[in-house]
Amino acid sequence: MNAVPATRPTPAIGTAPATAAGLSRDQALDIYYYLRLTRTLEERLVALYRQTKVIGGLYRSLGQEGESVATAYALERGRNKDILSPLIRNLGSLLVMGAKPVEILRQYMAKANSPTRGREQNVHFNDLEKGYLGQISHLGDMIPVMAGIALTFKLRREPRVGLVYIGDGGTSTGSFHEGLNFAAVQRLPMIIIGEYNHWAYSTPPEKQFAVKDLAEKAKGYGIPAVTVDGNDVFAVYEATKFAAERARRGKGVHFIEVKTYRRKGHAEHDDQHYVPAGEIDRWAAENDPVDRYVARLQEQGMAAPDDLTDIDDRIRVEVDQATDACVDEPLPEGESALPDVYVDPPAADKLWFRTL
Amino acid sequence: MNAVPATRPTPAIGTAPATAAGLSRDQALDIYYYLRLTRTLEERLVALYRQTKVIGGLYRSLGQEGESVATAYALERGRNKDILSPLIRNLGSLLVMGAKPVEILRQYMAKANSPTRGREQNVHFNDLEKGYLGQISHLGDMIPVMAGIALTFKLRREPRVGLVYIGDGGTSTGSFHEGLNFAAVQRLPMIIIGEYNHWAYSTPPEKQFAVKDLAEKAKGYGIPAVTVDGNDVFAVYEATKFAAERARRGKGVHFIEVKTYRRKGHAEHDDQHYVPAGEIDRWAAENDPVDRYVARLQEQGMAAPDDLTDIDDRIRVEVDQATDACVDEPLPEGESALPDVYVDPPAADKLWFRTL
Amino acid sequence: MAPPEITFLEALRQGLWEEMERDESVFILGEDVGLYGGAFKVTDGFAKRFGEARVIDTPISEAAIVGAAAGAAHMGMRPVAEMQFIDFISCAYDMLTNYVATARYRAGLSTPIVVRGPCGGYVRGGPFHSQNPEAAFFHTPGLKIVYPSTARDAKGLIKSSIRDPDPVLYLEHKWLYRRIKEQLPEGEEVLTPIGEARLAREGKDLSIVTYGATVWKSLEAAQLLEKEDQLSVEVLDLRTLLPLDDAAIMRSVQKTNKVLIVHEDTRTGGLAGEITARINEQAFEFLDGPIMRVTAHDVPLPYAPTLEDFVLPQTEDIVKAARWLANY
Amino acid sequence: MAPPEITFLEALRQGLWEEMERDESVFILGEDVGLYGGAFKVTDGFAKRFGEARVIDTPISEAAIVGAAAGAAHMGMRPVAEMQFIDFISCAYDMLTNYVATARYRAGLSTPIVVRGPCGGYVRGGPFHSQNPEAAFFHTPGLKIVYPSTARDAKGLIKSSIRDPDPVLYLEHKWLYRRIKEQLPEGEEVLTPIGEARLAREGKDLSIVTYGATVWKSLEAAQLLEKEDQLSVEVLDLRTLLPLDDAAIMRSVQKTNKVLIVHEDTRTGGLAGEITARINEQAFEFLDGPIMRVTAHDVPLPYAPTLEDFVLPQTEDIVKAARWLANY
Ligand SMILES: Cc1ncc(C[n+]2csc(CCOP(=O)(O)OP(=O)(O)O)c2C)c(N)n1
Ligand SMILES: Cc1ncc(C[n+]2csc(CCOP(=O)(O)OP(=O)(O)O)c2C)c(N)n1
Ligand SMILES: [Mg+2]
Ligand SMILES: [Mg+2]
Repeated sequence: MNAVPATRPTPAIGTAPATAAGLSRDQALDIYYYLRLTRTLEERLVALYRQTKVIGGLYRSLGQEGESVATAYALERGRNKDILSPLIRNLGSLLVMGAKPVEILRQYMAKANSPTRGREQNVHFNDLEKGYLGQISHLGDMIPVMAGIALTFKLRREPRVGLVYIGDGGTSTGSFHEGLNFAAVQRLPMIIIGEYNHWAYSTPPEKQFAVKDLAEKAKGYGIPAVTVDGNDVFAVYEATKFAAERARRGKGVHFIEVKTYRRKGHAEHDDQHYVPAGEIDRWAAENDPVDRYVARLQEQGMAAPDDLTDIDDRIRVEVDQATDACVDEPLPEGESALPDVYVDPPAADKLWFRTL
Repeated sequence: MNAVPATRPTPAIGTAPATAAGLSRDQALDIYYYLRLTRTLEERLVALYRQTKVIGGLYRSLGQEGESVATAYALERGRNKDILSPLIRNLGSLLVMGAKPVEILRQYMAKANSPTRGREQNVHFNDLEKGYLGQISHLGDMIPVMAGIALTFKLRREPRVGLVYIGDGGTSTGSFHEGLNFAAVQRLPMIIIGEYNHWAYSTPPEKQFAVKDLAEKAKGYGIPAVTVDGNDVFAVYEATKFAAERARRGKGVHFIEVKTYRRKGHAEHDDQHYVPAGEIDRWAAENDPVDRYVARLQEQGMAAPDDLTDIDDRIRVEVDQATDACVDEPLPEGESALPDVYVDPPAADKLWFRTL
Repeated sequence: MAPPEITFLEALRQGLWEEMERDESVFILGEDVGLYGGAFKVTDGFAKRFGEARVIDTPISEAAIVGAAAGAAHMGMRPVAEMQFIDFISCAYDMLTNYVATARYRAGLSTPIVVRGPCGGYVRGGPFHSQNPEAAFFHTPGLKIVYPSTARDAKGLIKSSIRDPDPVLYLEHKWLYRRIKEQLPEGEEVLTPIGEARLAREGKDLSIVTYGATVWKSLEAAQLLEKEDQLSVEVLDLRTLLPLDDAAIMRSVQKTNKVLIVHEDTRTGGLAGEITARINEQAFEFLDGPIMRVTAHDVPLPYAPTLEDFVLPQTEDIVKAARWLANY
Repeated sequence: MAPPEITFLEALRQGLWEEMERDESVFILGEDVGLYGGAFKVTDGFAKRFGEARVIDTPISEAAIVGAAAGAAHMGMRPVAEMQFIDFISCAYDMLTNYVATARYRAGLSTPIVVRGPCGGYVRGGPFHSQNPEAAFFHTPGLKIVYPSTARDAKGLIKSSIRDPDPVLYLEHKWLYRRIKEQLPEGEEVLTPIGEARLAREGKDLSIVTYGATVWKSLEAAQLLEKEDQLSVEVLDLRTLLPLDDAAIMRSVQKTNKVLIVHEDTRTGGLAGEITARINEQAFEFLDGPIMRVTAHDVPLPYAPTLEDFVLPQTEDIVKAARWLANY
């Protein structure tokens, strides 16, 4: 039998490895900055949502910030380095790759100045030079697309890596299967982050698949997989770093399952009545990725409380400024809906009844 | 780790288990009949193809008759018993389930009297009472459809089983993934036969997936799997029997990989120039499922040479008679293309220019 | 006492419920349809009443949902498959057009499934939560497509769809879900025949042929035109898109001699083309002016309210277009 | 010496080959396109010349093929994805309509991919090896669709499609592959502009608007009508289906005042509807008769020759329809 070896042991949830993953103090604080920024920015979005300034739905990553930030932080960033494709709950990944809070706010409020000029929502936007490619709503589709990006790295012999997220629910899609299998056969420099956050909307894992761990799915593709404690920032960082280096050396696709928990509903409107009583509180009290990270930093003497409150303060100012900068900006002009369907013709026809 | 146990050992190709799988002498001869009928009928089709009597392509199962016949034979047959869905190379399965040679001939020649009245080709036809559901060309689609049939068995608490075939190539489709995962989660009474016949058109397994055995794919779905020597009729029969009984007892989906070899091209026009020299001859000489079956029957004293030649003769007559019965039958009337798109309206409009 | 007004959504829910009560072979499958009751709560309470075996939460696998429904339908079941948003039906496009729709024709298989889901815009859903998929499936012999615009038809058509011996795509506009209310008769079974259009408003100067949310926008326009322009505008609600009710369309054209086709879907390749062709073929001599279209612009539907409003047809657009055509 | 005649298929092959030579970023992916050279041998010899890295045999995964092409295109590559038969593009319907076609509009992404494959009937392929998928994708802003009918355009359009900055669906009719032959100029680059129809035959009594295999059947009909009825029939080969060349269509209508639209695809929801609507909107006053359609019947395409011949439009049908319209 050709079993796929798990290249790293599976830590039990809540037990962090003993090292600080080779991160410098600056880096460790940098990570803290992104964790806190993600959470603060989302809290701001909630406030704006309640003021009906957010258009459409609001999707939270509360409790999952750790895996988003850590996976992105393990990549090479900068102009034309690694590329990732975030899902709605990977706001943290996007921020790490260099997306600006004001861009996120504009996207959620559909401002004319938003990266997509009001055409698409929330994290559905790109900057391929900085290294992120927004998703479309159809789950699974980004796996083949990222395979195409990683294929380009391989064809051009560039030492770059593509990273793509998929939810526990998203792994049920045909696109996930086709894209991952193609990437595995081609031994592409690609990392899949399987986010086991216990829910797909209201659907629990046992109604989504018949294996216990997402990592088991990797066995059908002949690629190595590892299950890590997704709320342990260091563990996720290390696993991703390992997978990225492996991919960069031409060793192919790596699957990383992060066990975490979606503490908010699917979107803000979801009252989570289907969640067993106490489960959310337990995760919040015992297994919050930011709390755990802070505890680790302090344990290891990598940050004094002051360092962290300084960062918190900086972030508050930053988010305030970002909000002030865009909250009163206009929505796009209606007619700006017409251009750029194609390069040529440059704009869709304005229909006859609008010219009467 | 939640590894899926292989419920049966993997025999090396060419080594058959020692038992005769609990088959009676009559059953053993019955199986021989279907093996030989499949091969003879296909040879007749080749002759008709060369006479340009076959419309469109001709797809052979030469070298794979064993697994088709054995898997079907392990099911419960008769009115409203088990149901299977054959692929183009499962002519043998169809015959076992009760499809008549003359029906196959008519299908291939697109006769008015064919089961699909000339609307569809080769094995693309059904008799759900007898227990077979023809495929459509789009690979993978029959997996979810069979899941729906098995779901019905489960909902109605009927002790019936659905069996569906998929090629080594077909496992790469999104539909395969979605259907199998759904069936696994629902613990449906379903068997998947994964046909590892070394080719998907011209594509070898190593370009199709990055695992060695198809059975490894089952691990991602949390279902048991076994790899059997697909050219050993007894082994395939036993494995299917085991899986069917397990499914009937409510234990869910079972995946059976049959290792075999497609000795002819994808279709008759394919010259197989991509096949390594000698490979086909080697399989023909050393590992023909019919030859091996005959040897086993004789070894075990289950058949005298006369028994077999009697059957061969009977089949020759049968196939001759079937051919004579239909070869000169008319094609369907053009206008018979219109009815039965829906129940209501009963026929598509005849277009205006045809009434001028 | 008069029966209470119920919403479009509640009417749909009732129809589904009644069919589940009536016929044991009816069952529901889809994402989050069970305990959660569906993203829009169409199946709220169903799992409790009918059990999880008949209200099946599936993995996120639209092709499997439609394919499994087909398999069950072959065996005599009457599955109702929910797409969480109809936009995701694109993932089952192959299964629905190639497998399901052709099954009777190519192989004599009975496949009475209903695939239903929330569609349509005007709700700031962006490009992937606002689609109108009818054009993509309109080109599929073997499939039926219904698209109710009233609460009565929401109920009447879901019931007829479930009973229909062939596969039906049932489109429910989410802008209508809670906006449209109606009293439905009590103690009488509401069934809307598939294949029959509904004369939503009689008129004699001009016909508006439409369906879905734009029925309401067309009715609004008609009222306004009556008041401001003394124009008598007829509004035909197609209700069934496939097969089209040619007779009803031609009756209206022969009466008013001018036709405006209104749909929310984009212009190019939208249903208005086919309807235009049919009128042109069957009633050319009755036309006193070109058949004109009011549709969405040919772009993916953008997210910002200003953009969405610009792209989608509005009541005012219908008014202006009708005026132009009346003066032709 | 005159250049030799080459087939439609060979012209396509040459076009692909030249673009692979010209531009390193062009690569091919699909099922059996490598060593085997593709089911119809369009890429025969390519793997040998350009290497397996640029001629990639993929698993049977149409969504992955199109999705991976898109990802590579974002990075500056120019992928050409082959569907073994175009019928299997239905498995990539979501990826192509939702991901690829909207990419520029929604997110400013450049996605210059070509998806190509053998389409069309008249070859006894049955319901799943004969499809014409244009109608399903015609309703997709952001996608272009080309459909050559001559060897020259087979070459000219594949080259233009590869160079186009937007995604192009390139449809090649397998009935034309080896049936159509033409001399192509040597030493001159053959490029057919996307978006321009071709006047395949000039005439003044009646216009036939068509594309693909039925261009040839229409030309045959036109000849016959000239000979037997002294009718002067114009034949317009659309070549690009999306975006449509409205100007060329209207020019022809304004000249002949009568239009027959011919396509191999089924009637309902086929492209003829949209073309009819456009003519009706833009040239209503020029019409001396209804715009009529010659199309396939509204059924899945059956397999038996007698059935296929009945269902698909034939030269004789075009002749009869044109006669009827000329006498209108
Ligand atoms: C193909 C497809 N089907 C259905 C949906 C609707 N939908 C949006 S999010 C969601 C649940 C996703 O769950 P998961 O993948 O676990 O991600 P999570 O929300 O937990 O981050 C569903 C069903 C979709 N977006 N795409
Ligand atoms: C979705 C889909 N894509 C492509 C094809 C074209 N095709 C027909 S058979 C075949 C190879 C199938 O290989 P495999 O599944 O191994 O079955 P085998 O022919 O070996 O029995 C291909 C690519 C198809 N039928 N369906
Ligand atoms: Mg999840
Ligand atoms: Mg194979």
